[in-house]
Amino acid sequence: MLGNLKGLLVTLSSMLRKPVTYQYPKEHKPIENRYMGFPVLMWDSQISEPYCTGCMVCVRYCPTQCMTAVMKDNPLHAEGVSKRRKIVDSFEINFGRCIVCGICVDVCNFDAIEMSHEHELSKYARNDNRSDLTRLLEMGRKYQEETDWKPKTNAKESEEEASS
Amino acid sequence: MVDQDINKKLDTVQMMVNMGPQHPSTHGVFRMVLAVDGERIVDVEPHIGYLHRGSEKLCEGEIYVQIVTLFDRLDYLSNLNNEMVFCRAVEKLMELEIPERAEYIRVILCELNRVASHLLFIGTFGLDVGAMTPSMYMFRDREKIQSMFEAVTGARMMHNYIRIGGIKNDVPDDFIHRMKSLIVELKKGLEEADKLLSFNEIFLARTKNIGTMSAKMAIEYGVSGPSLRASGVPIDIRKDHPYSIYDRFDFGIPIGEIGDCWDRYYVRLEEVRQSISIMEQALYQLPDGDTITPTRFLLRPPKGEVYVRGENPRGEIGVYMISDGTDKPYRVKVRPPSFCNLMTIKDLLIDTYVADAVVILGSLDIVLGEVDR
Amino acid sequence: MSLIIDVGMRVSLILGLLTGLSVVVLSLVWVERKFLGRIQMRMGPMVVGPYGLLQPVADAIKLVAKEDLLSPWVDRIVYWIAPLAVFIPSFMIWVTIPISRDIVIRNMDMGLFYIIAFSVLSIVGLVAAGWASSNKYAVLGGFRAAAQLISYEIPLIMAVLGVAMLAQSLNLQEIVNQQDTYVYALVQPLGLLIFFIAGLAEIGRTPFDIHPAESEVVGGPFVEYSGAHWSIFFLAEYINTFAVAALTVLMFLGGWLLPGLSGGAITTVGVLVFFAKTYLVILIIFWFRGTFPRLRIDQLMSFGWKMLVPLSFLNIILTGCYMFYGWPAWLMSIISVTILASVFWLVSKRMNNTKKEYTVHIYKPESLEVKNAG
Amino acid sequence: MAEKDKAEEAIEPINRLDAKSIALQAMLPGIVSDFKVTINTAFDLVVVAVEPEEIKQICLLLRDNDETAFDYLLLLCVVDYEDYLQVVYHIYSTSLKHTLVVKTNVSPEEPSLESVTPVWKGADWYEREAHDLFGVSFNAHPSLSPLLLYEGFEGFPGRRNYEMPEYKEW
Repeated sequence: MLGNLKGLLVTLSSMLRKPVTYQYPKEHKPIENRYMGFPVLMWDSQISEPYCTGCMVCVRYCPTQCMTAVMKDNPLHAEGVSKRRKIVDSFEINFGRCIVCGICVDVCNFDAIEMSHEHELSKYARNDNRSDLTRLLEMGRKYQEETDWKPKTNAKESEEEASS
Repeated sequence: MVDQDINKKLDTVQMMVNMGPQHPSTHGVFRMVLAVDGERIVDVEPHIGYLHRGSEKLCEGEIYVQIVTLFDRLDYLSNLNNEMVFCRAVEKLMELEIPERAEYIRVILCELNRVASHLLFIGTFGLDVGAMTPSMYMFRDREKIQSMFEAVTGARMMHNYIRIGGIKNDVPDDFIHRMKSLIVELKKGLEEADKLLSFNEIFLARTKNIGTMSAKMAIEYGVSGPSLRASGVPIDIRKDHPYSIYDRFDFGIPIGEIGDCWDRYYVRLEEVRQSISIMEQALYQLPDGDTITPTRFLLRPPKGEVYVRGENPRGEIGVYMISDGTDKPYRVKVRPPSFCNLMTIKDLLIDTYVADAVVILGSLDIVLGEVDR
Repeated sequence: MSLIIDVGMRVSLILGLLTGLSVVVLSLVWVERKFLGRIQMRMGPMVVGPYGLLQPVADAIKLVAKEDLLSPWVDRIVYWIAPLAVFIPSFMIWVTIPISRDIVIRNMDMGLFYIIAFSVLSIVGLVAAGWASSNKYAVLGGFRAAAQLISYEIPLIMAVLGVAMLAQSLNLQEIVNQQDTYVYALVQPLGLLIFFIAGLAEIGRTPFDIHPAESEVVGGPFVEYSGAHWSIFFLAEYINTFAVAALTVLMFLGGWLLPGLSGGAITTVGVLVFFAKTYLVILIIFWFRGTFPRLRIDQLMSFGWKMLVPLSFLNIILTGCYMFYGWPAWLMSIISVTILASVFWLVSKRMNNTKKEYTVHIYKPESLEVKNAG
Repeated sequence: MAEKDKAEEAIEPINRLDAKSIALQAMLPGIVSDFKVTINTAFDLVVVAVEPEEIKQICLLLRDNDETAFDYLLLLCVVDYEDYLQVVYHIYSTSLKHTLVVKTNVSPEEPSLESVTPVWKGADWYEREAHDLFGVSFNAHPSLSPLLLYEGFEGFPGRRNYEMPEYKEW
């Protein structure tokens, strides 16, 4: 009998405490700094071109094969503005297949892809979340603005290596 | 004559009740066909395989780094423990040295994951028995753990954080501070569950002496983890064959007495306390240093085969891996703890009531993602 | 002409009762969800209306507008009649439940008898619903409901009988009026407890929600019902809950009476007092729901037959002695409390005797060295 | 063929035995002397390769012998080496805390083996799984109905020569 009474007291005491709910659509739980949302492409605002060179490393290592990338010659390199010889022509990530594992970020040599904080991407049709280069870069710029993202130094070096 | 007629009219048949795969308390897509005589269960036929994704076959076509993500999805309530056991298998084969700090962080996070898993068990077990409040309290506490994971690994469930050779990146700066306050909150929440459920007379009546599993039966079936220890068999891989740095911590193994549902429940509750104690010790001892031994991304472990055991929240997980020297394993086979624990369901259920079936199944704490792989 | 007025009067009374009960049910749904939410440290409904006040209305609209799914194997006639067979009795008992002095649709001298007689009828509806649904869970739930309701009817009636003996009347107005010096809860704490527990079992509330047990028989007799038909069951369930709370208040807690309240104010303020008391009892019912696990059907039966039935008979005998020998009221309450305490003590002692079992050992091998990090 | 050679070399013994396994390795020949076995090592475990016909007797012997007392089946696994199927039993002793690997080879055409369910009840679902995915039939098993796959599934998806059905992007 005592156990029952104890239980009643526990529920009563927690009734008097503050609820822990987040009223979801109105208020969001704060996102942690390291939160891994869907991968997006980064924008090099100094030269105004994407970091991505379309080297296909992420495509090869993706466990679910959710990406495709195509490379082209960089017109800005010909003008001498950019160090990148090659640049991404088209890039597509199917967020419907992406499992947000972060392997693409690990393998990328150019710091071009990053796990953003994007996570609320529900759409009405199945393939509406196939994101092309423009959308990815747009999301990437949003991520760059939200956080003070900087390319890693070793990536800079490898970039120089690749372009030289 | 009359008697015979009566007998004829009173001829009874057993009722076949199909429980699952869409029953609310089969914990996933488990299905059992019960033959019941009134409320009493006469026969059980368990069916699994509704979540079979062929993970082991998939492993043969993926490189080692990618397999870690597959292991995340086996037992989706204790992802880090799964990752750890696979990474240990590869590390053992390659004879990699893991930095001290990485080991500590691994252990802290794995124990935290164990706590999260057990909290979920306590909550859902309460639901199975019919109390709806414990699940809410436990989810409240588990949510804090998930936030902690989010802060450390970047993901709430599918972390891909433990890597071959160490961990993905170092913990954030305020990790120790946050962990300490988290532990205090967890302790409080656990006490609440303990008071609310453990010694409630109705709960005792529902779980005491229900689904008793003897030690002999448990060993015969290869039951492991808390379900085995509830039967009074003190087997814990962390103690018997200490892996990682578990031999550095002072912790006990909770042992049940007769192996009924209540023992299985309380062993898990007690295990949370032990895990919290391990975390406290590990946080105290946490050294500085590197967090990963650099390896090539395209790993090629030497030829050979290896069997690695680890203690998951649900029991003993084992990974049997054969490497043929290429970048993909030749064969990966997982010993899924839930799979072995679930095998006993037929023996446990016979001659109990329909209401007990739910409780017994709940007390085994299965995860169908792991049973079906 | 007078006939027309009479009939019109009655029809409007019944419709008014229906409307009033619907409003009460809507309020109960809101109260339950909010209260359970707070118990579980949630907020409960918050979106529809201020503090989610319109949530039950939204739910009702959704339920009525919902497609009524029908399995092809159901026994249609029984299937359609069953909700009514549950709803009508639970509605009918409200005809004679007074909500304040002289505010009652029909003041019957056999009021309690009528209520008890009608409330038993709803079992038929539950069993019929279970049977007609052509679903095995529903059948199991229906059987459970039958077993549970029939066996808890006995202690319920016995507890009511104790009150009737005290008041020397079956009229609820009369029973309340008798309580103006002291409420019967003081004289018969045993009867109150038995009535409350048996009432919980009657309406299938936690810890006795065995026939609709969601984790076992997924809603019991109501599995196959949807939309408006399901909502009728729902309505009946809440009306029953309210009825049990109201009867508890009327029979044991003094109804609309409040110390210091007298004269003409009783009729008007009494309504508020009655509702306040009833909602308090209902909150206790919801509190139980938020706290307790569910019993198993055989444990429920053995609890009913081995504990409640003997206790209720004891209560009757005690009341009889009290009435016959003209004991003072305080003696009666002391005896009742003693019996209650001894039952509590016996149960706790039984638990304590077996307390040894209820532990888990911590096993630590001796050869354990605590190493420190290098 | 090249793959097969790789696989053959894959089980080349590497010796990382611990004390318990060394003791077990020394003890084993005396215990299983009646049978045709080869004792080997694989990384840190002792491996006993046995003939498929004798598997049940050996398992019974290993379980009932007091010195070995393997009362706990850790894992039953089938490995497809193209030329032959290898059934691997990882067994453990709960009292003596040592582990042993028992291996036996069966032909892939009509693999059949004595069931070890009488020895360890826990082999039940493992054997059903092996029957599902690799087509190894276990004699005297209580029921070999499909466990993970549905009734009437064609082929053995665990084997390496199983052709995956064409996968279409939605």
